[in-house]
Amino acid sequence: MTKRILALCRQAPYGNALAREGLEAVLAAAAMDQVADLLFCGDGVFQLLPEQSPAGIGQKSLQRNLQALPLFGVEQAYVCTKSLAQRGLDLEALSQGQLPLVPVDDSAALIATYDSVLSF
Amino acid sequence: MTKRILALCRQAPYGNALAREGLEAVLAAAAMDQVADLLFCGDGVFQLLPEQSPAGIGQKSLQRNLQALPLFGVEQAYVCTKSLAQRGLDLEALSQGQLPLVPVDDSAALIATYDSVLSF
Amino acid sequence: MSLHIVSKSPFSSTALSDCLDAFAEGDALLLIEDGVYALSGRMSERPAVQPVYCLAADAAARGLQIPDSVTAVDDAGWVALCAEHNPVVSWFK
Amino acid sequence: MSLHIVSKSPFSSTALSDCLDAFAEGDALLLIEDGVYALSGRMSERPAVQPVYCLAADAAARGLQIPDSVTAVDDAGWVALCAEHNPVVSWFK
Amino acid sequence: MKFSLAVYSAPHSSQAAASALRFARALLREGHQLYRVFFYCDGVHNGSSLSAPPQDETDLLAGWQALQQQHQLDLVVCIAAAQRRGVLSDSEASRLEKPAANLAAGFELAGLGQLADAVAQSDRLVTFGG
Amino acid sequence: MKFSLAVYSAPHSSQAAASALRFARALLREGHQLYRVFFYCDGVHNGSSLSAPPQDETDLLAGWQALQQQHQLDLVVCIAAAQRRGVLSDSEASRLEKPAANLAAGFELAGLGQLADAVAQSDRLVTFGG
Repeated sequence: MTKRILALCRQAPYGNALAREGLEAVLAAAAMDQVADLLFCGDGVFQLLPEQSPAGIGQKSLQRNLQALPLFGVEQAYVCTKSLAQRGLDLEALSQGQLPLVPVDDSAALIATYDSVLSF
Repeated sequence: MTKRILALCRQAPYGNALAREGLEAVLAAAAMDQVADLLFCGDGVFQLLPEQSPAGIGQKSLQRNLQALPLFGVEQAYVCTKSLAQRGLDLEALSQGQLPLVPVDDSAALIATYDSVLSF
Repeated sequence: MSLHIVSKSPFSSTALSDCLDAFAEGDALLLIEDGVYALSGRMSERPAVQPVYCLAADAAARGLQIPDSVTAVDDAGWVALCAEHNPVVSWFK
Repeated sequence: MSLHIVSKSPFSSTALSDCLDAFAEGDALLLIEDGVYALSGRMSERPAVQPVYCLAADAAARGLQIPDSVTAVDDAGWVALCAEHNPVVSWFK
Repeated sequence: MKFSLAVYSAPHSSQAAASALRFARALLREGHQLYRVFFYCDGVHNGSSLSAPPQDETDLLAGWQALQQQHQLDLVVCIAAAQRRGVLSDSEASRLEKPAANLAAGFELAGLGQLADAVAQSDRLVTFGG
Repeated sequence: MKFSLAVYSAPHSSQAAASALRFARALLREGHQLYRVFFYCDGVHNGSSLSAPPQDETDLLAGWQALQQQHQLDLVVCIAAAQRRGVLSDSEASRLEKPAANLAAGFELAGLGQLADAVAQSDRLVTFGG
């Protein structure tokens, strides 16, 4: 029986390593046929801003990791609408690329449907 | 010419090492005759709660470090009154011991009087 | 029903408020490490959710009293809460 | 006059609000690292203090536009701000 | 019940590393199984053989090693996170042409797949971070 | 003008370590002096010789070492913070009976007094943490 796994992504990219290492864990799990769903909430929604150019701070763009997700069977990602509203962001303003974003109003109900939650 | 140094202590004790390592830095500086003043603000005011008993979590009490300060020439410590109010705390409820606590309403004006500020 | 474990102070982190936004009827909240500062001052009087647990050792470490509205647990009780709930969701930043 | 350097997001840390509580007339604010998220959304329209600077590289890294009310600086400008102000106060948690 | 733990924090920097060890001890005492402890992010420093806390501070490394011996625990340090942070086994040190190795006895380096496997094989995953 | 830096964050965990290196380069480029960089708290990991970031990530250690050589920088790692976290010189490793040393060339271990001295001797102290 395959477990339903949720990766809860709450960190902004670049300031600390958790956003990057979280996505790397999700990619590694998917490569082993343990496909996790992703929920971006809190500052994690900033991972989805378009046109990130971190070369000037000596980092690689996280958007490459995000865009790699569909290649590993992650077909969509959930985004907490309350977190967007708190930050004055619209779902339409985010970078969708190959990864369709699904707005979630009730993250409690979503979380309750999973067997395991990985926090990043 | 001796510099006026302020240690800005903003971290709660025990959850991370910064509260402890900050006090150790202040003690080491004082031992070298570089006496710093201390300003407790934000969650740093929790360092001053009485009756801390961290043996159950495998840590030493930070209050020993605080009480050692006067032996090294640190005669008082400033406490941000706004931070206390945000946390529902009274200055009288804090642990004064050998280290008298001085309430500060205008931390901006206090900070402006120093040559150097060490953040912890 | 989920167990939400919060380990950061509500006065300097949004971990607790983010957690409460994701808290469903039937879930439980456990305060550990600096998360126990939610017991300080005003926040302790009317907990936003029920039930709320806290690690007794973390509250004692920090000199905090545990109000009647919150249930203190030891390490065995912590394990039991994790065994009784699923998923276990950690809020640590 | 102090230079206050804030490196954490105002949406998940109290670093910026704590800093603003300690901000005096004549001081300057520099946003770096995740501190530049203060430029996002509503907070950018009416800065609580003046002057506000931000590191251009950190804003570009995160895909943020710099509003007219905020002055972008490069690394040389960052050094100049530190040289022009004293003390330099870092707000990083 | 079968538990796995994910530990993201270094000892002596965050309390989370000490909390993880206490939780591991408690669940074993309560008769549960500990399938794996996966050390990730800054948690890889828990596997450093070189940490030397003062005598009057808790030695988490000794604590993990004692528990490992007693219960044959699977203490896995993420190899990619450990490389970035300078926690190397003998073979990694020679492969990367580094002057020394510092992975402590009782710990092993392995890939991120071991985290996914732990999630799949365990009834509960509890994360210690921050 | 004479600067000193205090660095509290490990590379590859927080951006602050990379920010400190960029700031150090910029201030030297602008003709200022860098009296000392003091690595404290998790910042001691900047002085680990064993970190091996992937080829396509920034190698902060190489960056600090190059700057040190070019400008004879004083890169001081706090000895107490480093012991707790497992960053040891040869002499510390043998004194503590540890199996290896990992303090990188260009860095030296010294006491917290060097932070106080840096504050006293410099026009500006800039802290990088979080």
